[in-house]
Amino acid sequence: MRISILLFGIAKDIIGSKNLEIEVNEECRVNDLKQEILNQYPGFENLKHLAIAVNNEYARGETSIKPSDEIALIPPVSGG
Amino acid sequence: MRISILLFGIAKDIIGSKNLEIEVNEECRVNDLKQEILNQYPGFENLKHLAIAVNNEYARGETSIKPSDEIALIPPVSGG
Amino acid sequence: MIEVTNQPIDIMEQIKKVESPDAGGIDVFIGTVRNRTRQKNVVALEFEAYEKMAVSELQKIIDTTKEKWPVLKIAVSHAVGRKNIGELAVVIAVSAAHRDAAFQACRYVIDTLKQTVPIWKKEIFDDGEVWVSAHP
Amino acid sequence: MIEVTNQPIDIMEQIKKVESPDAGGIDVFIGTVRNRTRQKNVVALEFEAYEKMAVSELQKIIDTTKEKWPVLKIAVSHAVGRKNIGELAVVIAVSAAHRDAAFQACRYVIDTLKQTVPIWKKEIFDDGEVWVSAHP
Repeated sequence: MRISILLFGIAKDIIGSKNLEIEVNEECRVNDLKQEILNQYPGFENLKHLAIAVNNEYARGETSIKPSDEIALIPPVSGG
Repeated sequence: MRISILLFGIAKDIIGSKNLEIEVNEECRVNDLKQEILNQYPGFENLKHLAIAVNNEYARGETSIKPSDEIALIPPVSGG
Repeated sequence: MIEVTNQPIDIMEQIKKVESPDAGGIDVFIGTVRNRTRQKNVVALEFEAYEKMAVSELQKIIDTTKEKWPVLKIAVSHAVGRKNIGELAVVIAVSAAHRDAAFQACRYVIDTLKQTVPIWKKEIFDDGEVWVSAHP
Repeated sequence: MIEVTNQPIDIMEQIKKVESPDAGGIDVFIGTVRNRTRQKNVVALEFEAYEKMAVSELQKIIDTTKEKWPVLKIAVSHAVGRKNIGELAVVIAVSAAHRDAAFQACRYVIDTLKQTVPIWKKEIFDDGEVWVSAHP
């Protein structure tokens, strides 16, 4: 299935776009998605850490993903 | 010698005036003055504590007092 | 009581949001853009937010803070966009009956905001730019 | 940077006094008149100060605070006279490069002010008045 991912901060710079479209297996969990992104974009390996948000919440690795979910990459935050 | 003392807060209420004129011995220290005030105005015995300022500084008991000093009674403070 | 805004933050507006006749103290934290960081001159900061999630994470922080301390009201305003030296990045205002709760809660909000709220800060120098905290 | 005033305190004026391009954070404490104390309804507070000594004691607190924490600027404004519910009793603003120093220093200033600065507060109730902290 095809997943659309929102990008912010350095994630946007690494991929060079505000959105990423990525093809994953039907039974895709957050950890699988993260691994697929790291495989395709090794630049993320250099980050301190990388979280994934599903529907505006930090998601655990075992969370299942549906194409209708709003998914975002959350590189290390630095507000304030 | 005659000493003039500035009064604030509850000290003003106890004595009923913004100033107190009091007669003390020539060799008067802060502790002597405080004792004289407590003798004449037993209302002060009920306070949590009573400090004396000499020339805008908290004074120690052994500090000598001159008539030209600016002296004030400092009942428990409660600013803020 | 939460705002993520590309307009200049109005400090008094945030303070007025938390005023209360029950309040004995209000603690306000104001984050301002500093001219130096790690021995380098900063020209400006650029803030980017995942706004919907930033608002919901801020709401979680406010809820947790109110469970932890007896506070009355909490207001948070965070800037997005380019901010020059001296401009405001964030304002947090907390009112409480007693000052201890106001201080502790305000400190907790800013500390937790920096850890969990999806907002990113790019430092702009004369000779380049850096996303803060991105790399180890 | 010290003021003991019978005029309404202007919060923004105090904050502007401590702004600095070197500041990353400003902590502001605002003491407001609360409607209740020890289960009684307060109508107003009346503040009285030994002004010259209050200013010099505040200056000592500011000097000590600057020795203890790396802060940039400190402003203190304390009200005298009658203040109604919600009005301002005191505003303390502290700027620092980093927020930890700003929070700790601001807290220290208000805590020490309450212990040493010759200012007295009378609580005015419907049925009487009390000088706060006077008695054990």
